[in-house]
Parts: sequence; structure tokens; C-alpha cells
Amino acid sequence: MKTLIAIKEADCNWMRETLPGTQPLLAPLCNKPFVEYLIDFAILAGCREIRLLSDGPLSQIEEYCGNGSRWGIELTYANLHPSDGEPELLRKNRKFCGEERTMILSGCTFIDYDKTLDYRGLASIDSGGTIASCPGGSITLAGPLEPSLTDQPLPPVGLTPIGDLKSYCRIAMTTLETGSSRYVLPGYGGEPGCAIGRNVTISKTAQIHKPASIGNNVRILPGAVIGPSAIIGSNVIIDKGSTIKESIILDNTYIGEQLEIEGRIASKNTLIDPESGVTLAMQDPHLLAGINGGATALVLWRKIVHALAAALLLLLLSIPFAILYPLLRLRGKWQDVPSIPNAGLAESIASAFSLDRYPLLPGVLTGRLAIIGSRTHENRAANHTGTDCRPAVFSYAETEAWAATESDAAIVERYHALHSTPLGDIGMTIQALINRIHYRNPT
Amino acid sequence: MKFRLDTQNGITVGIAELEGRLDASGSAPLQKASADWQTKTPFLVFDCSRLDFIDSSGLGAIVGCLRRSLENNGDLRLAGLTPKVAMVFDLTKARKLFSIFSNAGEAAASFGATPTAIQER
Amino acid sequence: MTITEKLSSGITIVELCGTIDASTAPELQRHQAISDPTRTIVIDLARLDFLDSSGLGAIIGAAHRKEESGANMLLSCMNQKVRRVFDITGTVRLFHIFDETAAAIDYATTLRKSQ
Amino acid sequence: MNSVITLTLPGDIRFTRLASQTASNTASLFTDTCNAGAGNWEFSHAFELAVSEAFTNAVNYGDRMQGTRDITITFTIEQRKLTVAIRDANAPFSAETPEPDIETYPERGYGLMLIRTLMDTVTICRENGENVITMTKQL
Repeated sequence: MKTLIAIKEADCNWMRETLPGTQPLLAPLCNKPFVEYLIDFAILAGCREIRLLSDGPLSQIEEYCGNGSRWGIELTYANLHPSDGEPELLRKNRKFCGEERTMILSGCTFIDYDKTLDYRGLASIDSGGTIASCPGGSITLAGPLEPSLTDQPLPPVGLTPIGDLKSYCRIAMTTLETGSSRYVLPGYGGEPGCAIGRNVTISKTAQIHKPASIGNNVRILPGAVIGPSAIIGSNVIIDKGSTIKESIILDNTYIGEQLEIEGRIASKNTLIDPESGVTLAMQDPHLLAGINGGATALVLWRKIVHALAAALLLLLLSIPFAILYPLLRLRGKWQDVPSIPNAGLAESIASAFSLDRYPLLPGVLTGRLAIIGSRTHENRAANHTGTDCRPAVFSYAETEAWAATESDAAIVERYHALHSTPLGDIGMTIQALINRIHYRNPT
Repeated sequence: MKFRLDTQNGITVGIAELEGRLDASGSAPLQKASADWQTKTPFLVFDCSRLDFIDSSGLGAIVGCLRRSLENNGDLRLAGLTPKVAMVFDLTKARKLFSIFSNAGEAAASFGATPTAIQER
Repeated sequence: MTITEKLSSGITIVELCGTIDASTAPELQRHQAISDPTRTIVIDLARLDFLDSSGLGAIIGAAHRKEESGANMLLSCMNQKVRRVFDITGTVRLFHIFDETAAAIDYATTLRKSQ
Repeated sequence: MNSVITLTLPGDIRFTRLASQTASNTASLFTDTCNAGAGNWEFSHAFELAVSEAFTNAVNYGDRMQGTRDITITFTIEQRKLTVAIRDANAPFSAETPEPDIETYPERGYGLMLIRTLMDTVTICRENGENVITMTKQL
């Protein structure tokens, strides 16, 4: 049996307003993209060839799902026309369907399946046409019957529409509560109702109440309370004393100190109330830093410490810089120092000492730059309008090996910009120097 | 920011109407004005029905006003929060610090109606 | 680029072969069956290796003119490279795309009957 | 292994294919040396398409002046990054061309949209009297 998974842009208009930039099929439901539930179900029904169809762009999904070898299936992609119904879908994909039984999963709907049950009976049931439907979607069978591979009676299949943010939230929460007994959910978890991803740091004084699902690269600080019913995405920081309850925190979000999030969706700097649809976008690059202002005495102290560190680095690196700068400049390779690994002795030394940043160091002495803070050497100024943005020679993101993408880096910078102490900054600078070497020489 | 004094309930209540956006740039004028209001009465009502946006610094300014009212044995009560503004109060647990009413009239009346409640605080 | 024309069940099938870019797109635009706004055609892309925005523009322009005069342009057998161009530009929504030329011809004949 | 490949072509639309094919081949050479697997057609197709678009743009802008000048394409191969720069000494080119209005499906204007989607970074500038479009993509 084969499967066509068809989703139209019109089915998920609600998502574009509240979760902008998210491909509907990749919308996370309990930290797992929606499309994976559909694929899992198709596999349970005995399909090994699946085609994803949409009238919108598919490249994002293609990049994520690839050719399907991850699931042991063959995955292909095709486009459909907004006006297409089931007969048109079958006709347009006639070569793919061949003379086989085809299951069409259409619309933005959630299938209530159970991974322990056998759905292969779908290939041989003679109901003809739609076997389940709900507003906005259906499961339809077409093509000739196939001999049954199982004696089990066909388990019931239910559909729940995902027509708005409210239903999206409810389904995510139901999935979380049902947990891994019915669905294949990501993350590690010794006990049901709790799944935790990779590279997750949880403070000893933080509390986690089941059910909860936590993604990758997550940091939960002292006194934070997670759950019950909390879905935390990847690259998330939950700061001191904050509470997350019956809420979804989407990827790349920083939750400030002492906040209480209950029955909400948080995504980057936006807070959404799924019940009323009210959205609130904070001006701060992170979701509220709490209500306490920073102390001004600290600012001066920080400037002094940073200037001293910069002076020390200027002094220490002056000799290698004086020798290598003219040499590399003449060979026209200066610009590339950070990106050439071991190209030659001179380049290696230059990159090991981070000489590419040397010309920026005097800026710290004049107070224009910080020694460590937000990145300056890349065109990211537009993202940093908040008060905690400190343009600097080195960036906090450079201290963390995982912060490879723009948004990861932004998260790390936001966190440290709020939490660093002047002396701690020195340690971070050293860490950044070391990490930059490892970064470039992965061996 | 409009400010008027209401003496209908036998107690002088200052009603301030906050408008537009209350962020880092809007919070300084509020703090300044509220110091002036405090000299007239410690019983204040902030009518937020025309306040579109508030962020952490705006919230800080309002909490500052509350603290001064409490120090002068008064109270600061809020009225007519729009959903977006209410969300910020929920999020930061600041809601617990304030008595919140649906409109300015009710908030002002509450001072007269429950004088004991004020004494308790 | 080579353009081959075939007739099947009274429907013209235009087979595009090779590459279409700015240097070959004008030739595509001038082609009789493609530029004729009243003729419903199927464009078979199975042997098209490369398409850029100049070629895409030529196809869209011809499709617009056919649509205005009540005719259609159906596409079939798009490979991954070509589909990517349609996908990124969001122009997939304009077309009926089939994975088999025969199915496209069937569809074209039913369209003609219904008119 | 920091290699630079330079190709200078007359500013004539007939050479578009030569430019884009060279881009495609350079990209496959690059992915091969990086052991990124032979199946990485996306990477070389991205370069083939982006260079085709950029070259066409350069020629078309040249056409508005009398006498189109040569177009120089430079590929820079770094460890996991391939950069291509296309320079021409023609009339200034405006990068501010609006994104096509998808609702009406225009016939022109998809070029920059494709380039921006396919490449990691794209910079368009005027340098020493030349239009330069620089595009990079990481593996």
C-alpha cells in the first residue's frame, strides 16, 4: 500500500499568523514535527512508499525529512493545485500510485492512533472511499484491495481537526499526557510522561512535574518549576524562579527571571494566549527580563575589568601580531584568518591567538566595545536593539560549541548578557579563545 | 496622561489615565508625574483602558508608584486592563500586587466602599 | 534546448529537452504551440535538465495567456531540480502538475469535453 | 586548499550556460573533495542556478548601456565554504528590486528571490566602478 499525504495552505491559515515562518507540516506537536505523526501512522498501516503533497513550498520539509531512509521508507515530494480533490490527486500521482491500494491523508488533522496496534488491515477493507473524516481533513482509500497481511481486526481510527491555535494546543497537551505509550515521542525518559532531550542542564533546585517534554540544548536555572503539562522546545533557557505550567515554549526562546507562564504559548519574544488568540510581542529581545533594573555601579566596574583584560591581551599578542600581520597582509590572506585551519604555520599561529580580533582590542580601552558580549564582526546589528546588547570583541556565543546558528547564538548571548559578572567575563573570554581554536580545528 | 481628583466617596482619589505605550521611554515621565500626584493623595487609580503596550520597564514604574502609595498608607489600583497589558501582569506575577477593576469608576468607588481593607494593608 | 512536439488524442504534447536559461528562453516563447493562447497543451519536462527564472518566466507568461483565452497548460514529469525552481518561487500553485504524461493527456481531454 | 578559480566571459547572453555549467562543476568538485557524498545534487544545482541568474542579471543590465563589458566570475574554495563573486563594469545595478508579488504571478523578477533562497549569504555592492554580487554557501 502507498500513502499520499496532502496538505493545503488554506488548511492552516491560522498557523501563519501565530507561528510565522513555520511550515505547517513541521509545526511541533510535543517536540515532534506534525508530519512525523502522519508518517508513523502510514508506516503502521503497512506503507513503505509515501509522497508528501502541498500547494505551498516544500523545500523546508524536504530538508528535514530527506528521502525517508531514516524511517526505512521511500519518501517523495510533489505539488498540488489549491483546487485539487481526491480524484485529481490520484490522477496527478498516477505513476506513483500505480495499480496499488493508496491511502490519502488530507488536511490539517491529527490521527489518534496507537503504535502498539496493527493498522495493516486498511489495505484489505472494502469500505470504499473515506474511512474517517472531520472538518478540514479525512482518510481516504482508493485503488484495488490487497490481500491482508494480518488477521487482527482493524482498530478504530479517529481524527481531530487542527483548525486553530486552541485545538493545536489541546492536541499537543493530549499527546503529552498520553505520552510514549501510544506515540513515538522524542527524548530520553526512564518513566512515562517525562522525556528529556540532549544537552539539557537542570539545576538541582529546579522542579519538574510530570507530564513534561524537554527538547535539546535546554538550560533550566535554580528555582524554576516546569510542569505539570509543559512542553519545552530546543535551545531554550528558563531563568531563575520562573514557572511554566500547561504551556508550550517553542524553540529558541529565553524566559526571563521570576515569570509565570500558565496556559500560554511562548515563541521567541512573543507570548500567545491560545484561548483568546491575543498575542503580545515584547520589545526586549527576550521575553521580559523581570522587573528589576540593573545596577549602574556594575557598569563602571565592568568597563574597568574589560579594559584591563584588553590591555593584557594587547600586550601579550603584540609580538605575534607585529610579526604575522604584515606577513599575512602581503599574502592577501589576512581577511581569511578565522576561516583557514592549518593552512600554514603563520596562519595557524594567527588563528590560534585569535589575531583577527586584535585590531578590535583598542576599542575596549576607549570603552566603545566590551571584551566579551554580543558579536560585532557580523552584520547582526539589526537583531540587537535591546539594552542588554553589548558589542564586543568576542561573543558569548563563541564559548559554546553548539551555538552554531544565528538563533542559537542569540540565545546564548542574551542569557550571558543578563547573568555575567565582570570577573566571570574574563573566564568567558578565555573560554571563547580556547573554543575558537577547537571550532576551527575539529580534529 | 490625564489626571483628575475624585472626591465622590468621601475620600480623595487620584485617577490617572495612561495612554499608548509604556516602555523605557514612557516610564520616566510617569515616575515624575506620580511623585507629583503623591503629594495630592496616596489613593490612586490608573485607568489602563487606553494603554496599548507595557514592557518590563513600564511595569517597574507602576510597581514603583504602588510602593510609594503603600508607604503613604494609600494604595494604587488598576482599571480597564486590555488583554495584552493583562498578559504582562499575569506573566510577571505582578497581578498579585494589585487590585484590578474593570473600569476606573469601580476602582475609585472601591476606596470608599472598603476603608477597612485599606487599613489592613 | 530542443523542443519536440507530439500529438496524442488530439492534445499537443511539447517535450522540452536540455537546458532553459536566458539564452534559450526566447526560443521557447516563440514556439508555436506554446505561444498560441487558444491551444491546450501538455508540457513534458522529463528530459529537462535545467531551468532558471528566465525559462520559468516564459512558461508562466504563456500559461497566463492561455488561461485568459480559456485554454490550459499542464505540466508533467517534473524532476527534482526543476521542481525546486517552481517550489522556491511559489509558482507551483499556478499549475496542474502530473507525474505521468498519459495522466496529463487524460485530464486535458476531460477539460476539453467540459468546455 | 584555499583555491581560487577565475573565469572571464564576454557579457553576452550566449555564455550564460558556460558560466552556470562551470559553477555546477566547480561545486561538485568542491563537494567531492569535502567527501560530502556524490548524491549532493542540491549543492551544485544551487550554484548552477544562482550563477545563471546572476550572470543573466549582469548581462541584462549591461544591455541598457551601449557595449556590454566582460563579466568576471571568481570561485573561492575554502574548507567547508564555497564563494562565488560575479563582477561587471556595467551600469549600476539596484539591489532594491522588490520581491515579486506572488499573488499575481509575474513573468519576471524571480532571479534574486531564487539566489537569496539558495545561498547562505548574498551581498550586492558597487566596488571600484563595478557591480559585485558575492554569494556563499556552506556545506
